[in-house]
Amino acid sequence: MGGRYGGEHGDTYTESQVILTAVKIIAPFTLTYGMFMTLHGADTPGGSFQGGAIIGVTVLMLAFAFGIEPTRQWLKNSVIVSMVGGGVAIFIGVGLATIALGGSFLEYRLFFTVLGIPDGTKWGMEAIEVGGIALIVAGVVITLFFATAAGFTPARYRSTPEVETADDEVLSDD
Amino acid sequence: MSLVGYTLAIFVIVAALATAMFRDVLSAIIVFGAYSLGMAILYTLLLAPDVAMTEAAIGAGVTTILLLLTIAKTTRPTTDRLFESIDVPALFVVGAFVVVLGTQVLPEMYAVGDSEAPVWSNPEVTQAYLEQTYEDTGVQNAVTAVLAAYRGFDTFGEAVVVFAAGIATLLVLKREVFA
Amino acid sequence: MIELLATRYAYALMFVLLGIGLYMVIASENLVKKLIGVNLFQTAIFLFFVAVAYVEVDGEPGGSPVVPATTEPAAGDLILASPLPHVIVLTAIVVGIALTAVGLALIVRIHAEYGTLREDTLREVRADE
Amino acid sequence: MIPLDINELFLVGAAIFVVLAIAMFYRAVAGPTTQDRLLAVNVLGTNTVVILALLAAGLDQPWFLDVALIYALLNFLMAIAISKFTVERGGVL
Repeated sequence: MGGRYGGEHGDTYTESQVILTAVKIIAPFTLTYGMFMTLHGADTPGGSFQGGAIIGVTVLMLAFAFGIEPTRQWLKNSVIVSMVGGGVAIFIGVGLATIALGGSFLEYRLFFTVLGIPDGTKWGMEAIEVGGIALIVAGVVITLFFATAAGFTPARYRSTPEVETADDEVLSDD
Repeated sequence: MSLVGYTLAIFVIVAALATAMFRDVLSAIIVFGAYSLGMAILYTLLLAPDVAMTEAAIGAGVTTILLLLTIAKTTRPTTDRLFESIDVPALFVVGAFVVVLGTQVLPEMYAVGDSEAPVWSNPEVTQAYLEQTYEDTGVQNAVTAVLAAYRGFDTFGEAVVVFAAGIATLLVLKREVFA
Repeated sequence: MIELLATRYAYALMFVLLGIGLYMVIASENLVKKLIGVNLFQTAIFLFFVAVAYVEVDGEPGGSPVVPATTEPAAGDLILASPLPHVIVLTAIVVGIALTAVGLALIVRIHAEYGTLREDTLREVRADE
Repeated sequence: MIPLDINELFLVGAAIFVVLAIAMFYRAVAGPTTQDRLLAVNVLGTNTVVILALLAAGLDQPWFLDVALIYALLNFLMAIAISKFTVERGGVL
């Protein structure tokens, strides 16, 4: 079966000094630019979709340089899942909070009129942008990458049932 | 506008044709990356910075990588012919489609950038957003304002769709985690 | 005819790209290339939306949809591109990549089950079962 | 057609770079090996950055540079992805 189905059957990663060095230099800039774009999307072109995508792409870049398997272990599954799930939860939370304050879904100005937060509209939008969309997009980009990289292991190539149960134990640890 | 726009249109068409005609999938993916580059300049030229940025990050970066990963996971048929042979019935159907659109629909459209076009001149759509954005939300980028405030519910649905797509990918690959 | 193409070049380009994308979806034997065709079709639609939003006055392009920070309601004479189609395209691009990823996962699955990505071979294999 | 305005000169320069991009595309199509194609697309990416910078100057829209910046950063990613793939089939894994 070789290295054809999934990383567990053989990693074809080859280390390259050039790519490693270049990524070490470029990745901080990419991450910074992604975060700048996310946080600064209110007043200049750009926003959370772009920023989230660039943050996600940074992780892809690291994965190419250091190998996908090590990156996946470094960035734990729970981190990615909480990014995506947390983003959706924040989005729903802000929306329901405005309903609880007596308005309609995402009626931000209630943060000012009811709670008295100055610039409540802007803070509400920033919460959605940074806490919601950027996290979701970054998390989903990483998820799709890792899922596609892991590929599909057909049942006939899956090893004996012991490995299956071992997998399950690892899962329950997470 | 005009000179750059027309040459860019030629570039985009050439890139798209090359993508369609390459027999080798890897070459098609590489050329599709070039097509995406041209498309992003075109979006920038048409005053859509947010769209161009997203296309740059997603079209050129993520799509190419996902396609490459897929052919690494499956197979890349080797071939000695450079281009595909032309499928005449498909060409006929597509040609009819394009000719009908070009002769029947194109003359009915407003000119590109015409400020009389309804999307721009209608006072209840674009003008309202542009006039009220800063007053209502306190942000300067009208796209962000529409995205997060005026059409927030829409964006919420979209976010959930993306979330669901991530789950669907894991389900199709029968994986509970990514490893 | 020339005048029509000159003023509506973005729409003409969109129709040509729609045609090429459709051709790829119909004629390509390889499933990955079909999916690239779907992507190409998508970008043509995005081009349509962006071209609709574009605005110019006397051949001078307007601005990107970033309104200056003034509370003065002087927006009547702002010549800016319409933000609404941009938002629609923005979300559509991200949904598009998610769609592509699901399609690619299905392709990986099909290859694992049938060992081929060619449409004609796939049809034969399915007919034999 | 002699451009008198400096902005017009920038725009004509951008158009020339697009024409050069089409010329470079010949290598992407004809290039016998994948490496040729990869290199052609990489040059196209750099070309894109230059075109966007010229357009930013010519049309007086400084935010074009933001898009150019993203391309400068992400073009590299595309290049390493494809090159790692060609070094060894599935080498991206």
